[in-house]
Amino acid sequence: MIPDIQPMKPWICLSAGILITLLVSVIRTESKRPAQISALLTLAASAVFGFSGISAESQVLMSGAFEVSSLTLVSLSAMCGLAAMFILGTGHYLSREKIHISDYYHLLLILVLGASVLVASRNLVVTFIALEVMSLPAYTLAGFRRNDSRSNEAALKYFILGGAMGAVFLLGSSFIFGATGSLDISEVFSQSGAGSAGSLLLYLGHLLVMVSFLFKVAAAPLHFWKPDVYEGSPTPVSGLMATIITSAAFISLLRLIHLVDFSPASAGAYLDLVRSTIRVAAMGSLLIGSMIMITQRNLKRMLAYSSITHTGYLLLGVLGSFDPKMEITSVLVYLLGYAAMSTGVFVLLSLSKAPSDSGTELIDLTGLVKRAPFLTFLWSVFLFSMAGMPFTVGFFTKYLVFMASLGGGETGLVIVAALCTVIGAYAYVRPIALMTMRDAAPGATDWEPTIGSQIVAVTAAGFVLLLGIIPNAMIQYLKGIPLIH
Amino acid sequence: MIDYSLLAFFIFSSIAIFGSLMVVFKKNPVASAFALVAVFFSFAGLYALMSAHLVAALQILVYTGAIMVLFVFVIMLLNQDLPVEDLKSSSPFFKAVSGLGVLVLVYALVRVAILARGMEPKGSLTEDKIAEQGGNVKLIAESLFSDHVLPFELTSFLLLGAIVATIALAKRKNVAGGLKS
Amino acid sequence: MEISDSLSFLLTLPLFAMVLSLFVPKGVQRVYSIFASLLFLGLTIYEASGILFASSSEVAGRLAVEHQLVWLPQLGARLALRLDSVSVWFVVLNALTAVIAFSTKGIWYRKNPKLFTAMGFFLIFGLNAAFLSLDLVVFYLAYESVFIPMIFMVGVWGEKQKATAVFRFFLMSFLGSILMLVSIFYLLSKQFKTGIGYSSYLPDLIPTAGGLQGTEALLVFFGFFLAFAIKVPLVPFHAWLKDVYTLAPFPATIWMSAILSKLGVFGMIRFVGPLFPGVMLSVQGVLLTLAAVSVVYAALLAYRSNDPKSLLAYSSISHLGFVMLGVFTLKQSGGASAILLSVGHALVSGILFFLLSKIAERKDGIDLTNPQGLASKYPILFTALFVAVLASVSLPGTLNFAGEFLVLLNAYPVSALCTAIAGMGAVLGAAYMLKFFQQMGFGAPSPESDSAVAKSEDLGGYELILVFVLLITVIFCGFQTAIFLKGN
Amino acid sequence: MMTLEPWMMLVVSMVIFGIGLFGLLIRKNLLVMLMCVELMLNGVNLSFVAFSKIHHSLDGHLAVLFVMTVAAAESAVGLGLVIALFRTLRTVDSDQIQILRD
Amino acid sequence: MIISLLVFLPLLGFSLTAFYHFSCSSRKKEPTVAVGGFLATGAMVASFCVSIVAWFKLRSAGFGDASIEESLFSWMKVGGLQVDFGFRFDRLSAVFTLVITGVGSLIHLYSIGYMENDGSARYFAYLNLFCFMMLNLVLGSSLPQVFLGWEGVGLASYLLIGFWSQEMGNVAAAQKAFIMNRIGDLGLLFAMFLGFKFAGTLDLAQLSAFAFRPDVATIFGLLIFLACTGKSAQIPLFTWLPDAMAGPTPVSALIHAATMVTSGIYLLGRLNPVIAQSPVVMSVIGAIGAATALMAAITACFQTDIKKVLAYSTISQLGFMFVACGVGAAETGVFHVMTHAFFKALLFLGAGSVIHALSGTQDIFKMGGLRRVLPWTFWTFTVGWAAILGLPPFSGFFSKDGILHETLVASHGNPVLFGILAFSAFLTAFYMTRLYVLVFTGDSRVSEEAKKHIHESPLVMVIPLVVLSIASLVGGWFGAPVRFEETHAAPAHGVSEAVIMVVSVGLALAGAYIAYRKYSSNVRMELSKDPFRIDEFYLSFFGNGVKKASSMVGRFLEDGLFQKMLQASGVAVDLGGNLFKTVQTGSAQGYLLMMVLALIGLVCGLIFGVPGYGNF
Repeated sequence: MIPDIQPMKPWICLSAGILITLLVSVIRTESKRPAQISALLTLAASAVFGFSGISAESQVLMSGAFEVSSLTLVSLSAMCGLAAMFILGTGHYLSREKIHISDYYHLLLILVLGASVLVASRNLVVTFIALEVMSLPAYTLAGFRRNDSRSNEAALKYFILGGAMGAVFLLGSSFIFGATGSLDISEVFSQSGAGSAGSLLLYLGHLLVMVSFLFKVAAAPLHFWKPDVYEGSPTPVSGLMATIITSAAFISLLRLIHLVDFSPASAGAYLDLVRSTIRVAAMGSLLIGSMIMITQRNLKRMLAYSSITHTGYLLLGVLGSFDPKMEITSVLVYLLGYAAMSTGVFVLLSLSKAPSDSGTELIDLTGLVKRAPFLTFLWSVFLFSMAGMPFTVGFFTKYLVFMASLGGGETGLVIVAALCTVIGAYAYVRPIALMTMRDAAPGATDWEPTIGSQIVAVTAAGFVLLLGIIPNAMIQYLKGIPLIH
Repeated sequence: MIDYSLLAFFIFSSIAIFGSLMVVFKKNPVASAFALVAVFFSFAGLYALMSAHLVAALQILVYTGAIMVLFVFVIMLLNQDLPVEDLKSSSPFFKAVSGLGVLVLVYALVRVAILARGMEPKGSLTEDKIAEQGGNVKLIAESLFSDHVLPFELTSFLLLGAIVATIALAKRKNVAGGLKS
Repeated sequence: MEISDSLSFLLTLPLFAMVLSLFVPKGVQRVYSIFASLLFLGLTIYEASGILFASSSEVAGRLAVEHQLVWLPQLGARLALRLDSVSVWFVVLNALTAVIAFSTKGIWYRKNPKLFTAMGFFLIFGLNAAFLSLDLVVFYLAYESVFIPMIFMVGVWGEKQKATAVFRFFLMSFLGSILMLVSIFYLLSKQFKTGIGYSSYLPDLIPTAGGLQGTEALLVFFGFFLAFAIKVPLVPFHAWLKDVYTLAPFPATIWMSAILSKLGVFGMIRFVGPLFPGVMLSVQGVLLTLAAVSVVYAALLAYRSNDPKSLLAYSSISHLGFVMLGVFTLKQSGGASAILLSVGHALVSGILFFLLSKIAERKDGIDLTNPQGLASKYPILFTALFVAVLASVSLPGTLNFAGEFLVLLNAYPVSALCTAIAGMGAVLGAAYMLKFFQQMGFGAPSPESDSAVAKSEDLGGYELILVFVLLITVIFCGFQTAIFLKGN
Repeated sequence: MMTLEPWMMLVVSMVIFGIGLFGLLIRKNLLVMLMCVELMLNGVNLSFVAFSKIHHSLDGHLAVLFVMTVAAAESAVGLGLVIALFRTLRTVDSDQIQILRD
Repeated sequence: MIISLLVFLPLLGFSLTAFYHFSCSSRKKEPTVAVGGFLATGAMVASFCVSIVAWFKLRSAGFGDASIEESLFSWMKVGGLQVDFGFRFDRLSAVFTLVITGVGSLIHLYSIGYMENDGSARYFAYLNLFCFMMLNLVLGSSLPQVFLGWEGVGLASYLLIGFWSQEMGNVAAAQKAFIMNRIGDLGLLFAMFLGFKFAGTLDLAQLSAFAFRPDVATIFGLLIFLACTGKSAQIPLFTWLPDAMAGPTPVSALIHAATMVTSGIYLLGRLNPVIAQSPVVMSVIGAIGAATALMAAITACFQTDIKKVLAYSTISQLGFMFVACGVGAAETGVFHVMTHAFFKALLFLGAGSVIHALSGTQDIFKMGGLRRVLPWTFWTFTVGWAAILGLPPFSGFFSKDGILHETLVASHGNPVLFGILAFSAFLTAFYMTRLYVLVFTGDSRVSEEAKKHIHESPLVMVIPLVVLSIASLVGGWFGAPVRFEETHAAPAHGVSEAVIMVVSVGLALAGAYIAYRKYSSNVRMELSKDPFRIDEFYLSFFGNGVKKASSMVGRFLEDGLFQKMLQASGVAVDLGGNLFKTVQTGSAQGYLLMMVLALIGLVCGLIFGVPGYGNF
């Protein structure tokens, strides 16, 4: 029996592209250029296939393990697009750090493959494997600056904690398997609705699975790895983590949270537990992220805390997904918007010529308006967007998650989030102030805007501003996307 | 009358638990590695007790044959500089909290896990049926290439990624270019 | 009610001017911005003339212009612009303030003038959007977008040690506005639960807000109140103000005191009043007390200030206390009086800061501890300043008197005590404003007090005409209050 | 009369998982820490097989196969990372990797 | 539009003069006194002429309750309030209008001479502005318009007191006047609010016809009286007036003697029907008036500055007028306003002439024997002296005697008041004679420096003196043009007017004699002193009080609380951040432990938190 794999074209294209890229780089070992071009083409082709394949109806393939739907196709295309943007925008960085080798592209492509399959997976085993397909290249890429002990350290920390949490995920899966006799998400969902005797087993399994993904998205108190890993990793890799991995993990998290049918009355108490778990995680992420963020001097570390804060906001949207049921528009919009601004920020950050990669400090931004006015403008756009100022996509993303969360009755949490927005705003506006309002401090590093990076940053900025003024299309588009059917 | 399988279970599980403790508490990583081998073997026994023959075989092949060799290889590679005694460096408080936490966690996990005791089987593949349909290995193999072809293929990419990753990490020098190890 | 899409010109023109300013050569930025803002003022008055000079409230009500554009159907937000007898004053003031602010001279026209001009026009755009919008989400957007140019203006052209001031200003305003946003969202989600769907159009939200009870209503109200109270500011939400007024460049100070503070007044009248009439009534005593305390408290602080800018900054709080007293009478006549006083205060504080900038051009470092004797050197400048000071202490015959008088008259039946407290502020007002004027203007001019760089020209030319026209407006309107009060 | 039942296997598996976790927490040698991760995965594998047994299903066996593969790949990468670290820091002590912190 | 014309003529003069001033100064030319003086004086004279025409027009309408009303435009109209900008010219206003324009014209004329050295067109513009505002005050048809004039004259007074603004002392005096007046103004402001709240109108005619509740009438009356104490320099708000002598002398004559300070009497007269409703208010007015009269008279005896003596004298005389109002004889008070305007303006202008002649000397102990050098001044001053002493047939006699009489016979009359006033009259005679004798008779004590420049004043200054002395002489003969009631109630105490006449003239002569004996020879220098030290008390109590309050508020509330709170919030967030950071140790195993603990918490939450799972 040959399964109908026609709808899986984009993924197959991506897989084929990986192999071709490998081959190409083996053939021409002396240059990284072929791998780069091949990777770009692969990503472009997958994205095109992904976009063209989007249609209203969704189908489940591979014995129910794989979902091809607008959600997964949009995610795949977006991830391919993001990866391509990073490839285009950070080549100079790789060259400067002397890590511009073909392997980077292989690993990047495999990472994207893992992430896109993770999003589409409807089976816990597939989810686990996809998670590892995504994570192993991520660990490696984090340690890619092999001669820098920080990079090694980041990779190892990420690896150890990730490995442990992978085991926790598996443990949860096995509990779920024990409770329902199945690893298929739809099957588990329908079984859980029946209210079987093994509900505690199921719920514990569900909790463990949820916790492992809360780790991946770095929700407090599982966030500790993030600042260290971001700081130590090469800047583009931090960017990839903030965009692709976060997005994939979040979508998967949404799916896994709704793995259990909360509709029966017997599930009410457990729903409360899940909700308060997420509430605590959200509140912790917001408070810890924003409060530590303002004490940071290192830009990359600051952005790591910023991303923890954003996780908090995203969890607000997740909370909103319980009521009305599985309404995940706010999270999707947030992910898209956050990906756009993160891409911009990390690409810009990679332009720093600081002697040590993890050493770009706030002070290096001083007086940038005189040295590179256009760069300052781009920085300001992204930072304002992160702070949630009007006319940037950051405002609407916050708008939607606040609304979603309020719809779920989380008024107190929203107020905390609002306060954290204020605290965070300080952290985001401070770099802008340093760039525009101060003269360059002695010893501030230079920034070298390259053409590729500028194109990428301008694209991202355009995206941020355009969606900040007319978010209609985006909201409309992502509104129709179902989570589970 | 003694149920031999039960006896075997106790033996294997004792070895496994004792071996794991050895892994954790042996100061020398080489000793830990050998304890781990023992654990793996006893696990294979446990699998076999549950008539998971393929898994038992693979356990020995993959873990003992591949993974442990890798570990021992690396230990040997880095051997001359290995700090032999490293248990002291963790503070007693940290150890106590960890131990207590893990105890609580394991207790809770065990209490919940054994809830599965009285559960209705969800599937229909009893041992008889498996034997009827050609045995464990055949069924798994069939499933692997039909229902589970996606994870199977995905695993191939995982391995590919691991290879690339390991090469990229372990290469002697960064050479602008490609695979040159 | 007339539907007109000419209203959107009030938004697009500043944006257009902003874009255009990027292409204007640096040397002529001041001329360009003055010219453009004058043109915009003319157009605004033309656009508003129907309402502005309507003979009675009925006519004005008929003339209220409303314009709707679909914007975010999924979120229920739309561009609902409305020019009526409330917003028209603020829109005109906005254009007028821009003229005053752009007419200043200083470092902002030498260092990075394009950014300054662009930010100025963006500010006009944001303010107009806020004043015109009848949709709460759009209002919020506009309300918050106003921060951006303000931060840049203070940050880039402000004096030394501005960083803390900028952040305090930004964070405190942001704190208020974000809580307002939460309140808006809360209302929206309440509304959604009633099954109507989302609509942040003010008339659609009024029933929802009316349905709130007890503590819930109070908290939602507080979100709105805090935002506007910080913006105005009312004591005790004022702590950000002094530093930022003092350290900001003059145009930014003019903008802040003349029109940004009015954003709070406007919000209170336009949104808080209609949304929470019940809550306002139940906490009226507290509100009135806050307003009255603001008057006296800020007056005492102004009396203590030796820096002219910070003195005027505190005087601004004090006067806005009167405005808020009028708003909190919760009577239509009180509101109308408050608008009247707002206009007066905007004009007068604009003129005062403008003239102060002119003095600062002529003399480095004005300090009120020693008499400077400048009046005899620059008689015209100081005559104008004196008239502005008189208007500021609300001498009868000026617009400010009419406003303050009517506000107190309306507040008296509501709370005699608060009126009396606020009345004390009037006496203190005279004390500190006279100190302000006398120490700069009077006394024997010491020869070494002239800074070498300063030019010794008196006010003249365009600036004189501008100030003269503005002062005449203040006095003329002081007698022709019917323009503001028709039908109330 | 006591017979061998799958829940006993579950107890063993949880204990092994716990020991692995404990080792991961307290051991400072990175290589031993990797071994402890393997222990945890093995514990889970056992529970998969035990649940499989309970449910008369082979899905657990399949899961174990995949987990083994993943474990192999993971340990390969992990060891690679350890070697890379050893090259720069000349140590495999987890206490030595605390440069990145607040 | 005759009334509007007479009001707006000074405004026109103000505008023209101001325009002239600025057009000169922008062309870097000195504006001349002649042109400014001509413009301003012309406007005032024209206004005087118009007011005479208006007077006759009113007379032809019959005095009774007739009035000429003109409404120009609607000023304020909101929430039931309707204030029109308009004028009402009736008997009471007429007296004041004539005095303002008449005496005003003379003083304008006088100023041309007095200010020739350091004057400018600016000065005349201020004078015109003052007259405009004063006319608004007395002619305004509604209380807000009165208030416009009320604060407007305060403004003009401020400008003129501080006219020589190079001296910060003058500026301080001006500021003091303005602010003390502002305190009084608050009274008027709140009276308006009260009036509007209860009567629903602020029109003067309607308001004074309104029957208030007794308690409201009392508060209303007290508030109005508070305003009057400010403007008319009564206890407690009188201390600004002596300081106001820092301004040029013609200003003192016009504003601080003849017109502005009497506006309190105008207001009480205008609102008499309301005030009279409350006996409390009436007795307060009487008591304060009498106390002020006595206190100021005593203080005047210790002054050495010629203008200060006259200033305290003014305060004292204003006290007389208030007593008249307080006992219920406002018309007599108004009569005294008129006569006082004549003779006090005359006295001030005479003093100004003396100061002018002596190049600015104001100490009466540095004068003496000026009779021969300044004959015109001497003779006119003599008339003023006689008038203020109340010697028949000078004008002061009629009005002062009237007041003394009323204290006994009027409805709220009281013998105590009579006694105080009589003693004050005695003191008045004493200090005026002291002044007179020290300045004009005896030996000259003028400094050698001043002697060189000593000269009689020019014609423009002498003419007003002469005109005013004629007015002071004959002003009383016609009685008050305003006689609210031709007859009053029969004398309650049976004291005839003749007896009082004899008593008052006798006291005056006695006072004059004692002063003459004391000061005609062997003059010993005296130092000026203030026996009551109220000014110092105010300064230390209120002036420093406000300063202290301001600095306390600033230090403790603003800097200590609000700014600190702002800082503290930042510090708190920072502290929180640093607290959270302590967990971020960099140790992977530490992180793992935290995560495991969180996991345990969650599992416990599941097992114990979810009902039904606690005992699995």
